[in-house]
Amino acid sequence: MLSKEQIAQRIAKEVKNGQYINLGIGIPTLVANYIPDELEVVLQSENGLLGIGPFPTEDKIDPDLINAGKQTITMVKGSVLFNSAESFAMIRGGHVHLTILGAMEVSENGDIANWKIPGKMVKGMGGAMDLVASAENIIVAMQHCSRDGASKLLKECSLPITGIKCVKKIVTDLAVLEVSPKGGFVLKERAPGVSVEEIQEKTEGKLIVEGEIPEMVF
Amino acid sequence: MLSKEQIAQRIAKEVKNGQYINLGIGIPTLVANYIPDELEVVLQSENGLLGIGPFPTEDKIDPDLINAGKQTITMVKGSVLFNSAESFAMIRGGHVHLTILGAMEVSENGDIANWKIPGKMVKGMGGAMDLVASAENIIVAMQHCSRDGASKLLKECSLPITGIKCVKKIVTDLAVLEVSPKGGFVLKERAPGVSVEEIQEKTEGKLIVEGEIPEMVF
Amino acid sequence: MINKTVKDAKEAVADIPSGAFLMMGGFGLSGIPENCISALLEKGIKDLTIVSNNAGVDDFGIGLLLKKKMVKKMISSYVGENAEFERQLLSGELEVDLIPQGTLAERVRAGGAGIPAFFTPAGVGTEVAEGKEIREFDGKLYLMERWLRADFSLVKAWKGDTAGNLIFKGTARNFNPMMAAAGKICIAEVEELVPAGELNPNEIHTPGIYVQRIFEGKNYEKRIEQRTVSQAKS
Amino acid sequence: MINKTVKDAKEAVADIPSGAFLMMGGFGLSGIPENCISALLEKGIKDLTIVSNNAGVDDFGIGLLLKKKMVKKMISSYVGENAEFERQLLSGELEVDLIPQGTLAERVRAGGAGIPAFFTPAGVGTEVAEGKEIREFDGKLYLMERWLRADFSLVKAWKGDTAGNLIFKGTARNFNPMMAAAGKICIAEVEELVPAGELNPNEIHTPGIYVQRIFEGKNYEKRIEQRTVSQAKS
Repeated sequence: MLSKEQIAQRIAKEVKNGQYINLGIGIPTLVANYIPDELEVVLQSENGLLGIGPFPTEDKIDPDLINAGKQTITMVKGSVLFNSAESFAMIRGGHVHLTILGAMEVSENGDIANWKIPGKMVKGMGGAMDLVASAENIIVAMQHCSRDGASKLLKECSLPITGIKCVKKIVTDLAVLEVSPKGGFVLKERAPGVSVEEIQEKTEGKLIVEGEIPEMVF
Repeated sequence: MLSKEQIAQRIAKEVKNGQYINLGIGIPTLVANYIPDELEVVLQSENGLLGIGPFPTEDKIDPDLINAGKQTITMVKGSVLFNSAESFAMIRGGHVHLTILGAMEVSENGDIANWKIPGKMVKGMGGAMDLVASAENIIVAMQHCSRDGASKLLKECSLPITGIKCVKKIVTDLAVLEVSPKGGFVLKERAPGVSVEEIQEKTEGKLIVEGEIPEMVF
Repeated sequence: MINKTVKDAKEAVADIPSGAFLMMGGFGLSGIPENCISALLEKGIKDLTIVSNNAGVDDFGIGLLLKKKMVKKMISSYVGENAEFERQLLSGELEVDLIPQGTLAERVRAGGAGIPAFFTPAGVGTEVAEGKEIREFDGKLYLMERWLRADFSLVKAWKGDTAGNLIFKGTARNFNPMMAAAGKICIAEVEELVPAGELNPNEIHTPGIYVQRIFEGKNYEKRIEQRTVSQAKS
Repeated sequence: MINKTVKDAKEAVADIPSGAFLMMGGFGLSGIPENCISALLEKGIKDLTIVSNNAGVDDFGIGLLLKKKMVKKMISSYVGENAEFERQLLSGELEVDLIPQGTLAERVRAGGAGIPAFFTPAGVGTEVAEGKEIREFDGKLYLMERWLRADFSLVKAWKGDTAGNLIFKGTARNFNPMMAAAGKICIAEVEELVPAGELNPNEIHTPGIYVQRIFEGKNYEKRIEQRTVSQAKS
């Protein structure tokens, strides 16, 4: 099973040179730590910044400089600041190439649910609905099962969804999976020591296993 | 009969303190010269400036600073520059209070035509269609009749129109007229030495004359 | 140049009545109109509708207005970390319209720009789409969304001049510029108010035409929600 | 930071084919991509569709492309003072879509912002409305207008950095920022190209995300259409 850091590390391998990337709150934020230095990429913060840098040292903290998770941040060289309408113009207009975000559930046709549990939890969708409706490539980072052991890779989402037919790839603590355009989760890689059978067992939606499934190497 | 300068001078009396104003090309541009100094108003140039100043002296000419008529200009203190989408956001959003523009024809219900003579002249509508569809107050500055003597205040416009039911007031070389919400040109003032009969004769659309019509004083 | 200066927050918000439809700039606690919020708290009006991306935290920002039960309805994209907001929402005390963040930004922008409706892909196939017109353009589905406009918009800038021109700082810009334009009356509070002519016309984020009142605010707390630091490298 | 630098105009426009759909920034002759226009003239491609507010004058700007019969169609708001444009238009040699200036700016903005359609009051009741959906919102009539997007957009800025961030000067900004965002490939020519990090992130008008290629232009003529002066007061 992968740790959160390893999920982030695995997702970082999906990043391509020259990409503009939006990282969601949680595991996705960690991805930044694993992007190889030789790649030139730019991280977007939907509250109005292109070029997120590392967290500031204590003496550099600026309350007027935060990311979408409200964390204090810094800017890299070549950064640019803008307003929220411009920020989502970038997102909606397809200028952000890659969105990495967390999810409560993903369905086998690529639907995603991550903003609401009716009657229990309403955190709001924030920018997630815009991101999943717009980016050309959407990768989900999440645990394969919920805390009570239920699969989060489903035939259909049971929770209110955030977007339809949008997720392209999922990296969980157990596996890397792609959503087939025809429906179904195509198993691409196994976490070290995790069997295809275990992944099958913990995947409620249709799992497509073709040929030998390689184990991830870290 | 009023000169072009006098038409501009008369229109300047319509300007109120605190207004943001868009002046069209031609006579409307001259209005700026007659706005009393004690009024604080801001002139908008739809190519991206609030705060048009006087024409520059020879040594201050800047090719990157022009008005919508492509004339070199200057900026007053407190000016701001912006792009064309923002400029028309201001106009369309009703933030510009007063638009003064020229016309080829105005109809008695307030339609205006000023951008095209089919088969003969196509200069394009520029920003005029946006302006007349948006501003709360639209004043037309024009000659009462065309060069061949035909009335430009008509029952219905014969030329392709720029906007419908939008003109509130017209200042010509002969008269000041308001467009009645019920249709018709309400005669408000006569140019010095011009009779109601002459105005009647040169107005093809319905002219409404109520009570004594005062003569303009300059 | 037109002078928009008022004395302080109290004077600026004096005519905001109970039941008003307000917009407030800010993302989290960054770029919120602290002085105006304090002045509203003192006025103690109620039944406010507030458009704001977030609703502050329990004891700061809009959270203070919620706690005092001054708010009838919130139009936001994220409840986030505000427990009182979530409690009032789940109990039904507070009406809440949750809107995708980009849709919220664009609806406010449309309000200022005189665009009564537009199409966006955000929310297609979700409960956000309920009751909305759906239309296909070039093979993709979109929702029709309406503009948002307010009686008063309360924004916070870094620098401003007496003509109402505003410059924001860092990510405190966020929703402020669009809201400035979408309020019938826009009240801008700034950290530093300068005479018209001192700001570079080419560096202004919000043209003064959108701002009806401006004042220099006091005692900005600028509270940080998530203080995250990295260790200094030696 | 991603480096977008190319050598010169020739390299920047090398892959623009005949029949391409282009956008070009500028208002009158102010803020036009002079170097790219010259490079296109040398390439001698044809059947171009060009979105540009104006079409230059007879012997400068887009006027040069018209004269050389490289343009199949113009999408503009104002023919104005270009006699060759007006002649080709009236004779039917050139297809021309005349669009209200604000609608043009907003359609281009919508293209960059992923908004496939929106409503505007400009043109209601006129021939611009022909064939378009008309709808009433809050008692006023509006037209539905579609986005505009281009294969290539050619823009001109004052300063730019290697990451593609742009700052414009004066009223030479005009349509350039929206067009930068609405081109699949945006080519930016700048008067001064600096390394990423030298521009203040708070003063940038066009974020580099929209720009795919950037180069420092040469020999800007910046021709003035209407030289108007007032006498110096002594």
